[in-house]
Amino acid sequence: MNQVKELPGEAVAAAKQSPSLGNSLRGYVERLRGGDMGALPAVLGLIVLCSAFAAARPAFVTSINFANLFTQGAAVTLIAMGLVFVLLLGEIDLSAGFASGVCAAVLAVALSEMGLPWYVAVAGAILTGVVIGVVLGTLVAKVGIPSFVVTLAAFLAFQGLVLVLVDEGTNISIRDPVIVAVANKNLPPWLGWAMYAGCVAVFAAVQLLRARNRSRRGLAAEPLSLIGARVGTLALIAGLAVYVLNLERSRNPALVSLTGVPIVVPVILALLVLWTLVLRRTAFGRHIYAVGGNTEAARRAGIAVDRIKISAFVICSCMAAVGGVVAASRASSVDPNTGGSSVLLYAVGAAVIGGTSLFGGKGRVLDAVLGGAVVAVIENGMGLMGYGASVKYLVTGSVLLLAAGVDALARKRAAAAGLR
Amino acid sequence: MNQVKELPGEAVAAAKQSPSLGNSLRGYVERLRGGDMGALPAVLGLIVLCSAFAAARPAFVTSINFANLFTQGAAVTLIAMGLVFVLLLGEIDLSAGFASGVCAAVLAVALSEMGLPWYVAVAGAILTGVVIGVVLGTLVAKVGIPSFVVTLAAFLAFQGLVLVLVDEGTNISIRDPVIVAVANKNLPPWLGWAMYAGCVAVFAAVQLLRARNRSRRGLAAEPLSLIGARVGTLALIAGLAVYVLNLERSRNPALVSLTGVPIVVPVILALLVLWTLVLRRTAFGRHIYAVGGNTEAARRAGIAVDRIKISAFVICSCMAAVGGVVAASRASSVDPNTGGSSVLLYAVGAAVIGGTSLFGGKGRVLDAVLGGAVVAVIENGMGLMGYGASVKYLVTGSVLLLAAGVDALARKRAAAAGLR
Amino acid sequence: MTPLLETRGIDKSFGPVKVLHKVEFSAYAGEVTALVGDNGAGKSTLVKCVGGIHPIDAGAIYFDGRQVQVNSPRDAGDLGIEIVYQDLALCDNLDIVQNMFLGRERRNGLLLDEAGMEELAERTLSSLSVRTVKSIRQQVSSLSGGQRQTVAIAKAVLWNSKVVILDEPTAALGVAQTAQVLELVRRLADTGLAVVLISHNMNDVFAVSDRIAALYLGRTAAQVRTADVTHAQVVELITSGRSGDLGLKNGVTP
Amino acid sequence: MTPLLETRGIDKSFGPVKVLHKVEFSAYAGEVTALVGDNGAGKSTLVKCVGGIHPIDAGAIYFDGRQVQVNSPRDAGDLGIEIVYQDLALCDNLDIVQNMFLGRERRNGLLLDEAGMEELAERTLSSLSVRTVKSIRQQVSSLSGGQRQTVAIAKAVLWNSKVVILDEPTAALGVAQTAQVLELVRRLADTGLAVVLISHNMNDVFAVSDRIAALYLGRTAAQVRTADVTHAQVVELITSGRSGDLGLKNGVTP
Amino acid sequence: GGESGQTSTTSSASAQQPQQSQKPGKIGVILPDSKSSARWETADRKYLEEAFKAAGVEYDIQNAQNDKTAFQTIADQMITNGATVLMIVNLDSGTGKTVIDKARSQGVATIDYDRLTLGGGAAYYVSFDNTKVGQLQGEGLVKCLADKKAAKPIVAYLNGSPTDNNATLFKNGYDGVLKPKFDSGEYVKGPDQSVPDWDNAQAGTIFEQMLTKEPKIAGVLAANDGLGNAAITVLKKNNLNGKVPVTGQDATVQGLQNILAGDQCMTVYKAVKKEADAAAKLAVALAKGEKPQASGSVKDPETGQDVPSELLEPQAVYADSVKDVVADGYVTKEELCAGDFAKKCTEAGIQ
Ligand SMILES: Nc1ncnc2c1ncn2[C@@H]1O[C@H](COP(=O)(O)OP(=O)(O)OP(=O)(O)O)[C@@H](O)[C@H]1O
Ligand SMILES: Nc1ncnc2c1ncn2[C@@H]1O[C@H](COP(=O)(O)OP(=O)(O)OP(=O)(O)O)[C@@H](O)[C@H]1O
Ligand SMILES: [Mg+2]
Ligand SMILES: [Mg+2]
Repeated sequence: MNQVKELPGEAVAAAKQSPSLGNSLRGYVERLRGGDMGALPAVLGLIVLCSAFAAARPAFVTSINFANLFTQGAAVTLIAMGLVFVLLLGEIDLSAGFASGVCAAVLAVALSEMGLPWYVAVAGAILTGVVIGVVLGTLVAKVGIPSFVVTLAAFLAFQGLVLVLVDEGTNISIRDPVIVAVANKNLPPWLGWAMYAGCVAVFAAVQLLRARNRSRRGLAAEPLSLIGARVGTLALIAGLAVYVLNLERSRNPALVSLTGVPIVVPVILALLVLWTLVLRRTAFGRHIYAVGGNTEAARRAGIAVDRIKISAFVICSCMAAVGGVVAASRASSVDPNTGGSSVLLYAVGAAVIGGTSLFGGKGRVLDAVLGGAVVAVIENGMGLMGYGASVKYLVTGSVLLLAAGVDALARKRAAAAGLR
Repeated sequence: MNQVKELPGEAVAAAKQSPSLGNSLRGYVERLRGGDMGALPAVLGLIVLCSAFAAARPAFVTSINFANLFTQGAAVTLIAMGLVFVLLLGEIDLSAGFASGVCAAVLAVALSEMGLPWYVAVAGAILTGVVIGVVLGTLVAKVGIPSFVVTLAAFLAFQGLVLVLVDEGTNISIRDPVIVAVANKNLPPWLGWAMYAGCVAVFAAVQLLRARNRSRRGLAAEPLSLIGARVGTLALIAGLAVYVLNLERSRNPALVSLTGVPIVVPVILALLVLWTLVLRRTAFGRHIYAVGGNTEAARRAGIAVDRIKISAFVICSCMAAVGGVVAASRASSVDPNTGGSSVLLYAVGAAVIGGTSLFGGKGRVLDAVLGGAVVAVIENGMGLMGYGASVKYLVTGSVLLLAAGVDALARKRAAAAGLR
Repeated sequence: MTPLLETRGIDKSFGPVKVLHKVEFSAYAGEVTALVGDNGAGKSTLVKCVGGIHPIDAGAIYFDGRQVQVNSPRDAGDLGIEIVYQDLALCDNLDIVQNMFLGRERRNGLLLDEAGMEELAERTLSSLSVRTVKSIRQQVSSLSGGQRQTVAIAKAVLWNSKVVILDEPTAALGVAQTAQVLELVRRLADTGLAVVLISHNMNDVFAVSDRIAALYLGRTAAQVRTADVTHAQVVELITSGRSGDLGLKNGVTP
Repeated sequence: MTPLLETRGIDKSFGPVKVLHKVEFSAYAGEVTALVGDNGAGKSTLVKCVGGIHPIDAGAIYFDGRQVQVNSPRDAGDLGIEIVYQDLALCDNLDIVQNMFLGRERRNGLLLDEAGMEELAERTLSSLSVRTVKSIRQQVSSLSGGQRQTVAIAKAVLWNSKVVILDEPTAALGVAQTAQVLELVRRLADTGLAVVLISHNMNDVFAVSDRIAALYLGRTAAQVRTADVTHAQVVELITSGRSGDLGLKNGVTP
Repeated sequence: GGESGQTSTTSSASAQQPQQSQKPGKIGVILPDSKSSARWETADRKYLEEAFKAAGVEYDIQNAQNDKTAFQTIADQMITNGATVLMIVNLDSGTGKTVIDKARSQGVATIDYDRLTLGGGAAYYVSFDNTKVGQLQGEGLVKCLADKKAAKPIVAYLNGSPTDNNATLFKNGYDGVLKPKFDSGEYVKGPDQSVPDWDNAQAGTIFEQMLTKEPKIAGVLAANDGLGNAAITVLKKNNLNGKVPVTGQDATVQGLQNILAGDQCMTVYKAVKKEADAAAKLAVALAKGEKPQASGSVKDPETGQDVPSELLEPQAVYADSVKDVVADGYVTKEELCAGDFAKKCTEAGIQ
């Protein structure tokens, strides 16, 4: 009766020892069941969507459609990536769509009316984005007008600005081969493979170095087997994608050969990696999360909240500029509708569907890409269904709800398991 | 040195005694300086706007323009009033604009195609609003999809629904005299005065009764002089408005006489009073604020959070239906654009300009009316300026920013004084 | 004597982390039961399980001898369980009176009886010797730490409940206010309620409690009568899970 | 001896409510100064004024004999003033390590030195005897009340500061953790820092402080050496603003 | 009812009096939007302003930006501002009628510009025939397909905005030409979709998906030049540009350039200046209190009444007639023949 046994301190102990692969996998499943779903719900929604469309229209799973998906979703995804920064702060940018229109118009005017070389024109467009971001950010952070109102005003003003730039409604063609190539041309197949190899190698190296560094300091590090599994999965999926995109997808191979990874894909990937690094691995990114999570705590920690806010708006507008350039490239023209109609709602929707919170403090750039994929798949699939205007709207709405519903139910199940 | 004096306990004491008029006024000024600005910033913004337009265009201050203002801003204001409920919860309803379109289309179909009497048609439109609200609310509260995504999907689906209802793009004329009168006709001048007298009397009676009740229970009550001042101010302003609206404003009085308070004015007033009562004086309203301020605290207090959320969406969609009826009346027709274009953004903007927070917990129905007035004044004033398309967008954006900036700076000054 | 409130074998995990292991706990009518334990022992989690905020993974809750399902704070309220949570849970955008009556507003027909609520709130608060609150129509966001805590306590004792659970109610209170709250706790128990008091202050615990339950790393270390143990023994139970004959043996309560 | 931190005649109002009246307060290097007062006396408000969170209406703040302007928390940090606020102010969406280094992240070139920060955080936390934290990569939203408080304290003592102000740091802490924090407070003062400790617990105050400053209804009631007063005198100062010769006379400190 | 009421403002001033003897009234013009087509802001506004300035009358031209509420607000404001003649391009007949009724009740004369307000009873109607525009597009596509000698070609429709009544009229026009050919099996009907808001970016995606689903599309009926250009961009990507004929409308610089490049088969040119001049003439006369005479009339299908009208003919433009548009001054040689297009312009005989 008096024999006291040592109490199990498993949890504490487990955190200390370097976990094995089995352990880690078990941990992952537990985390999933525990509610830390990461990207899984969005991916689930995406899979359900794709299966539905594939079942309805076999053309959906052709390699040409796969390639189309990327170019169709690129602009919205890029804008959504920038919006993540603003949303992380709990702010909103309603003007991102028309900001992309303004930047695209600047690009078009520089290219087609002033005859400047493409790199100057692109620089001009991005610079316009910076200026827009500084103005919006200052009004929100320094003057203290709610971002909804500032960007609603900008939403109106930028429509006027686009109209001024494109001369009250004319449609400016873009014929610069470099710009047009961005959204309409592909990488040569060998370059696709080379990039693939480079990316996988760098990813593996970074993972290994980090684990080495941590275990050298005696901190819990991931086991080699887990890193191997992760790198392997990435290599497999990416390899498959590159392979499919490198297949001949021309309707008429004799006439024209259409192969290779669309140029927008490495553009999106590079920006995804860049912004993910910024958010996850720099002090600036940390501060963005802090301001979004608890502005007062961030201020008390000595963070220059105003500067963080302005920077986020600058990043958002810059990404809008990039999105505008891609949109202009894809349409090979700029008109007063560029960046208008549904672009903004789709972009914010993409970020939110991916899991970014409108209240700030929660979200990742990857979310925007996943959400952008959902939006692109819906638009792409609906295009294949060939419905009339009214039915198309109705079905698009329902499909969006379906994808979001799968996601919400997955999260809800997890939340019921304990975490919220 | 040993003579200890009683310490001043003024503040506590002051709250106990019934304050005099002078006291109350001083308290109000202190409160203002202390940051509790109430409606003042929005009113300030409004005054600045009106002065600017009046200076630029004398026609702005004619009685016909004053009457126009009400009918022009009515629909957006009504939708904004409903949105306040959803915004108070920290949710958003992007579909409110098109929901009003759907309800208007139901009205039009019932009236013009099915030939039903106007009250049945209006009931049908409102019922449609209820159904929409229940569906949206359930998806948000029970399934747990973020409201942004649910209502974005609804935004798309409702566009389709309107198209179906109006038969793919035709537009349905409304010729029912009662419905058309709502936004296009005026009360007879005597009725305007009668309503005026009634309102002032009821207001005074309520104020007096409350003060009597409170002082009977020994609680701090407002002094008669303050109540008198308040009732007097209301009577003066409202009297002036009724007087101006009862002036002849026809351009051609021989041809047609145009006098009286527009019918939408009592409609808006009645709904303003109703919803203010609901928010301020019922348990339901209290719970709306609680859920918006701290959902977890509300849940722990035993409030049925889901039911509150669904109800808020129902109210929002019902008000959208009312707004849709007014819009249909004003246009005497319904087409696929009803409730589209800028209606939603203006409505949310109206609520936010008035001081409603997008994060929930803060806002009043009166805010929506004040914000709606700002939006209406801007639109009305810009219409008098006669700018070209692009300049108009630019100036509208800037003017909106100006109005919001006055408001923000007023609040900021107050916040610097201590309260936040 | 059946306990008024009893938990049997409650397990609770947050994702991969198991926080409560087969927790046994009872509170009796007319008595003050102190629940003690180290930081992170699981006291607040246990209370939240009883309050219907966290669903439990295993085990059962008994109320007055009957097994009950507590799936939401509403259920707990309907049973007559009133809780002051450690994280207070007040609505910052509402004023003191509004917070105190939240979820149980007094009405006059359809409308709220504001005057009645204000009167009652004022009376309750002054009995807790809060002298520095300027106005009970102040938003709770502008209150000091101790004032907030007093409002939360006042809110919980306003109702006719059968069980009152207070999670570290005096943590932020001043000397006089603490004395007042401890007196209130004793008074509530004496009127026949079951009162559960969570506290890190051993003096307070020994001053008012009839029984002491100790948690150690999510396990019930002991449930004893206050009269049967000493100060030092309880501290030992808290910090190491056992003390002589008392406490955990082989991970189970003897 | 010049005080390291001194406030002279600070006034502060929130709108119509005046919370601080000409408050005088000094803290000396190498000493622990206890700041006591009833709930709502204005202790936290005073600290927030010193920390640059609230602008002051009148009066001045002196640091090391020079008058300084503290307009933002950044300014306070630059002076070497580190504060643990009563309302903790942690970012719930960040984990423990991220919170501890917030605003002063360690870098490796452009990128964050995560491993370095994790190591240091672990060491600091374990010195505060927090044994139940499962992982220091846990989000602070999932921490217990005491664990949160420990994180906030650990965050403040991690830096090379000259003044450390702790607003009721042990309110939510267990017995062992409280002892650890009091020991830490003493240690900090002994290394030459000026430490300000706000607490309602007289035992703690008398255990570690060298001086005691008492606030009463927003006024400085007294500033005395701990050795010169008794327990009872301090309680009297807190509850009524005076005690014999000590305390407020005609509303001013003698 | 078309003429009733309008002239009641004429008062005693007789139509024959010299223009300067009495201060003429003010003319308000409401344009529909600036996004579906560039013409409203770049052409109509310019030509109307020129005409009004030449006549020395006060005027106020505004754009409703495809927003019905704004449309009504602007009308209110113009009347408030003292307009005596209101010239509107309605967004739909319902709002148009409300505006016209309100104007008439205040003694303001109205002109339907470009679009007839059904049941509205405006005093005059000046327009191109929108169904005719669609008809020209249909005929153009038939001609181009014949030139390509396509057998049983699949024809895709890229219609205008589903919420724009004009898009419906255009569609009626080209359906009238093409439907018999589908029915007879000469052509095959391909995908048929509307483009929300005439948005070119969405048009690109929509057409890309049409092509994915139906790779053998051999002709595209795009409702205007912008939509045409969106289709051409996608065709280019598949190296099908020039092989699949695409139609257009509005004779924009972009469309004309696409025609010169051989990527677009035709566009429809509407001599906006003629339309604007005709309308301005009527408006100026009304403002001066005269009662002008219209050359023809159109029957309002809803009321069955004749509305006095000036109707102008749209004109189909092919590669060989691009020069006519330049000669008309609708686009300048500088804009059209910039850069690479200089050579093509010379080939097309553009001076
Ligand atoms: N939502 C959650 N997710 C994960 N872990 C949690 C969560 N809530 C609590 N925990 C963990 O459960 C353990 C017990 O927490 P609890 O709040 O019950 O402690 P406590 O006994 O109340 O401590 P204290 O005296 O500090 O208030 C802690 O280790 C805490 O980190
Ligand atoms: N933002 C504010 N607006 C209005 N009043 C405030 C505000 N902040 C604090 N007060 C008031 O100022 C007084 C002092 O508050 P403070 O938080 O400084 O008290 P404290 O001494 O820290 O009390 P405690 O021991 O309870 O923490 C209180 O009466 C409080 O209600
Ligand atoms: Mg606890
Ligand atoms: Mg305090």
